[in-house]
Amino acid sequence: MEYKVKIDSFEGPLDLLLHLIGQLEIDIYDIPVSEITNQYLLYVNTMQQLELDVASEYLVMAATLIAMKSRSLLPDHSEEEEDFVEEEDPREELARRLMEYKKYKEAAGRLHELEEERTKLFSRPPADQLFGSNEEGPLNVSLFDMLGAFQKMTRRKKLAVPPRATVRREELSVEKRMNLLKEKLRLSKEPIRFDDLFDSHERDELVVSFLAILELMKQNEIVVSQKGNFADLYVAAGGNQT
Amino acid sequence: MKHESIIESLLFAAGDEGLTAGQIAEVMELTVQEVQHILQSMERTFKQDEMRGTVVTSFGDEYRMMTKGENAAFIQRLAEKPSPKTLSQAALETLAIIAYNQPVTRIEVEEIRGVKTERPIATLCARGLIEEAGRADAPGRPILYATTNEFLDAFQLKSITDLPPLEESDGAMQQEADLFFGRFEEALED
Amino acid sequence: MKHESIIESLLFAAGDEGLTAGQIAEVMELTVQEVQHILQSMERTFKQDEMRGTVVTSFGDEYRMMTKGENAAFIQRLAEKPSPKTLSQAALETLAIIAYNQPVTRIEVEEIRGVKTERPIATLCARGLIEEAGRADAPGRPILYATTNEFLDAFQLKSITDLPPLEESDGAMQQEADLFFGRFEEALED
Repeated sequence: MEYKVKIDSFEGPLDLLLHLIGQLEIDIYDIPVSEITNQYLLYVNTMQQLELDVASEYLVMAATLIAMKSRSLLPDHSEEEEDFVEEEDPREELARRLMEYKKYKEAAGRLHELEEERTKLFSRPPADQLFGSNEEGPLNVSLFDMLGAFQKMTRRKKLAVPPRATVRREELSVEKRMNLLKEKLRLSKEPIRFDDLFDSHERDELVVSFLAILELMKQNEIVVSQKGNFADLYVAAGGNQT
Repeated sequence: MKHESIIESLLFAAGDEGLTAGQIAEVMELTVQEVQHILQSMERTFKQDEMRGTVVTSFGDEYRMMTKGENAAFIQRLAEKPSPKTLSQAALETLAIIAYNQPVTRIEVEEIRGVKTERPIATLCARGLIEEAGRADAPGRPILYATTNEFLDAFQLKSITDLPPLEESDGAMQQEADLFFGRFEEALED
Repeated sequence: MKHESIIESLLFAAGDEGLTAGQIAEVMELTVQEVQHILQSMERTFKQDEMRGTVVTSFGDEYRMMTKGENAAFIQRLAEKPSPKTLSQAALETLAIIAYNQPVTRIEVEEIRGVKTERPIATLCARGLIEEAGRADAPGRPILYATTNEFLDAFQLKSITDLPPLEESDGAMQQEADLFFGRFEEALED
């Protein structure tokens, strides 16, 4: 049998059943139990073979379907009785559940459309001058208020900040930095902690400073000392005093 | 009229915090009815005015100024971050069930969906779309959930009664069912 | 013309940061001259239009939307009215950012919110919901903020780990499902 599966995730056994019913082009109120059970079990077995975590709800539904199927296959020996003992067709109960679920699945789709529309509207943060000075009295807010406020903020659009007229930092050179470091160490009577030689945390500044220190060490312009493993490094002017 | 100008200034300043007609009325020394009337006319004129890039919208009892939907693409282009993720199917189904049946317990939601719904409920709470609304008068006193103002905002609804009507199964389908029934019997006999 | 509408949307959404004609031109695929021309005409028409409550003004090369000066008194009055909420939107946003990212500096909060956050932080400190929690290891050694026990009390949380997760974490599940149905299809084809 030619059978195309839509690659999709199902929201549970009811969703899977609705999908199968759609595939087989059958009616919810008239489910061919045998066919649907076979198809359903095929899915669930495949899920198990692939060692996917099959939610227990899928197995419960499988059991229900098997029970319905075996009942429908039993020889109908109660033809006379049927007139007065009107038993509910289990398929009706299943159809009712499927219809109920379908109703909300469709409503979810409409909510999604509204949600998409809403993402097209943007607001702006409240003006700073409106920021209340009268936030006094007993605190009467819940966690939900806080989360709601946070969501509101995430929907606001943060636009790219315009390029500010920034003062260009002087081009850094290792040589310049070496001179600055030497001057700094000369003025300091005591050795300076290695970390404190880096007065900027900008990436390129760090690199230049580090290269400058290495170069100074190589030239014996500075002495680096350490009291023990993992202790702070100290840098002092000296070494090459000639 | 000058009133529109003042209200626009107030709404602009309030930003996404929004204002109620009552707050505006107090500041302007007008009646709430007068303010509501002006706001309603502003909702219409802003929308229609092609030159304008903003609209006045309301949800719950709050009014807000927002950008026009048709200009969204341009704003997106300028935006630093992509839009926040929309809700998953599981979360949307759960939200729909809660919205139409509130207040409702988790168990009731699970009965309709046929699957565990702890995670979608946690997600919706975290998104501020639903909140706890007391306890059900049932064994174990389970938590009841209801939608929030944030829900109205996120789906652009003025109130819960603004929700699109739930479509009940229609008669046409029932007929179809009857038609199929006969064929099903035949099929079983094979 | 539609251009005005788009530019108004952009300026509105940009908030107090404003936009340069160059930024607008890029987004709208117009020349800077064309945009400047439209902006200049908007500066005039907004000012003259009695119905409008906002104006377009330029600071250096930045354009901004602002409320009309003549309505300032009403905004002032709105600011002085006691807010119906005990914590403003701004304070709640700030609190959420601190709660989920603590310890965190003011600059980091401002980066997320996109607006100055001095006053909300002062309010939250005054209310005892946040406190200073050391200094960041960054230039200027800025103050770090964290939530307090009072925060846990006020929001009825046992600990910070009790905060609901912000993100829907079902990405992994989705992948698993896709994988499954991919393989399922293969299995069927055999």
